[in-house]
Amino acid sequence: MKRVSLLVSGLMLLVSGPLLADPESDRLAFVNYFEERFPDVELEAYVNGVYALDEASYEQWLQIEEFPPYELAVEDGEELFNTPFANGKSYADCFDNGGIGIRQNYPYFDADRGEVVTLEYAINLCREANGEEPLGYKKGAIASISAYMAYTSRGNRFEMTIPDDPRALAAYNNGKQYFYSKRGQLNFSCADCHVNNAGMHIRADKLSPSLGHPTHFPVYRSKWGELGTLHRRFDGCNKQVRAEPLPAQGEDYRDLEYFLTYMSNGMETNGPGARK
Amino acid sequence: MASGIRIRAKLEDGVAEVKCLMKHDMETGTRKDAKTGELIPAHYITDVTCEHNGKVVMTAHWGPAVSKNPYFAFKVKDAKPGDVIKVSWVDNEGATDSVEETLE
Amino acid sequence: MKRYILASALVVVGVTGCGQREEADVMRQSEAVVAEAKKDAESQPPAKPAPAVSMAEEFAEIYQNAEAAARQARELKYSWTSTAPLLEAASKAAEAGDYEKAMQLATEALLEAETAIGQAEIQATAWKQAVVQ
Amino acid sequence: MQLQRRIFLSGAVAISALLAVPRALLAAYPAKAFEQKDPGDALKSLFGSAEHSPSDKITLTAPDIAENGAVVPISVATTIEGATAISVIVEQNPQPLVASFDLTPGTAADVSTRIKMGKTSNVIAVVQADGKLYSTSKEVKVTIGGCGG
Repeated sequence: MKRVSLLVSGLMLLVSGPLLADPESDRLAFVNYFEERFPDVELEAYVNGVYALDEASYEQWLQIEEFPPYELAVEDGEELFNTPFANGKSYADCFDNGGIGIRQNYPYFDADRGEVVTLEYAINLCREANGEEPLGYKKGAIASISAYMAYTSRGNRFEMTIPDDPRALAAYNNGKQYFYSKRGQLNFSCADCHVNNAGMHIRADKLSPSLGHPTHFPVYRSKWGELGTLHRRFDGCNKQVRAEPLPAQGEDYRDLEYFLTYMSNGMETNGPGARK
Repeated sequence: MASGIRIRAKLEDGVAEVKCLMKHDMETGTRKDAKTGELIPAHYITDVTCEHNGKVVMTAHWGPAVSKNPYFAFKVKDAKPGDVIKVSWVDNEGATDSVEETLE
Repeated sequence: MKRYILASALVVVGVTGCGQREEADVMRQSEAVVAEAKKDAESQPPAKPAPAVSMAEEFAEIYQNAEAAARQARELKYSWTSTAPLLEAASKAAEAGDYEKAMQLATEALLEAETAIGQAEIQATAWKQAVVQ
Repeated sequence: MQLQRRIFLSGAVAISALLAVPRALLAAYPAKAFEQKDPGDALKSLFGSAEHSPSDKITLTAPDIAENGAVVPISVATTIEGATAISVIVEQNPQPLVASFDLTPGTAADVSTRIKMGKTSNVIAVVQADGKLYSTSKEVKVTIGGCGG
């Protein structure tokens, strides 16, 4: 049985054509996969993560969203965002449109820096450019600031373009490779859980679909009892397959976010979100 | 200091539907600190008072099993635009917080 | 050589197990993999009865190899979270003079780290087959 | 209405409340009731009686399966005339009494909150009206494990 599967996947390899397809055909195939797999789920619903696939949880989630616990953090974030640095400048000076309504512009490939810049990364670049210490990347102030910036951007759509720059494509492919590579003692890739097994149970939990994953971060997880960033979640996912996580906002995780966000390109930003 | 209570009220047919979210850890006293391994002392809101134009219309008594950052929704009768709804809490350590909202 | 076989086994289980059943119990499948790896570790030749000094030396060698393999796995970004605790437990057991246990734990860590390295080598190309087409 | 129960529980507190500001009522936090390990004892401590009869005039809204036991959204509403209190009990919690709401004619008997549940349990909503207790209950399953919880 195992041999047959291997043989089949080998054959598929032969007929499936070029392996490093361009990002847009990757995205179309990705979206198509979920549309075929879950024909009853509207494409727009994927921004709600697992709640797109789980009606009973969706009902509870709506009740939580009635007055979501992240609202307190959004307020904190607004205050932090508007607090000037020691040099008198503020976050607003670092971002387009004063930082309001621009969440969907991240991540992007920065040609000058030669690397992917995510929103949280940009927040710390801003701090450092103004002589401030960088913030921790997984929770706390950076999550609150990111939540506030996302909150002001709700409903805006990701309109990512991957520039015609071999470095940008390399970053995209690095993220893609990370996404599809099995790792950890449990030998799972991101895709094993969130593509192949999306909507199925892992013990008591339903696995969320990868499509729409990056739209709603940062999230307030009831499990955390606080906000956390997308990279905090990467960290948790890696640990759950018993793989040692890589540094938050390190090159690999930023590239992963770049790939993931491209897969959800065209969808609405709706962060911050509430999750179990 | 800004209030740690967020409040929203919706007036419909003379009934105000009031929803609040209160910033509070609601520690049960049975949880251990992940780093030190020591028990985190119980710390939770015990009483929530809801006032309508200065008159107490509801008192809620809570134990530590109300969730962290508690959510509380209730309905006030005979309400009209301009009425003031006040929500305040006291916790087991004597700390308090309150917020007022004028109905529209 | 051994690590390739093990890692291939991991890959086969992983590929065939996914997405086939209505409610795949992914955890159970993976625990089978872990159990398999554990069983394999247990079947390693147990410490031979020998004087304590040579056992210490033998342990030191296994431990060094395990540590080196673990370092390599980490450099490849494929380190498992379960390996470092095994190494720690191994050196604790050795400190307490329980070399038999120490060697068993260090061997398990070595096996894990080598499997992780094999995983990295296989995934360097295998991931392409998993891409949604 | 508000004061009736107080007199029954503790006359002294109620009388002082009549004379002083309404906030004096806060002194009457039913600490003993919250400490009880048994649902019946908690009710007895709170209302003086643990006897409650099922009523279809109480609506308890709670999920069949809690997404996360730390945050279970619940609502209790009743159409029973003259309801003076609503209490929420989670049978299997170490301290079953979770919350109790004292109503007045100025409020509708309709409250919502989010509660912690240690494990699968019956949730009981108890309504006090005219000195009697009425109830309805619902089982809420709490599952643990996986990647989300």
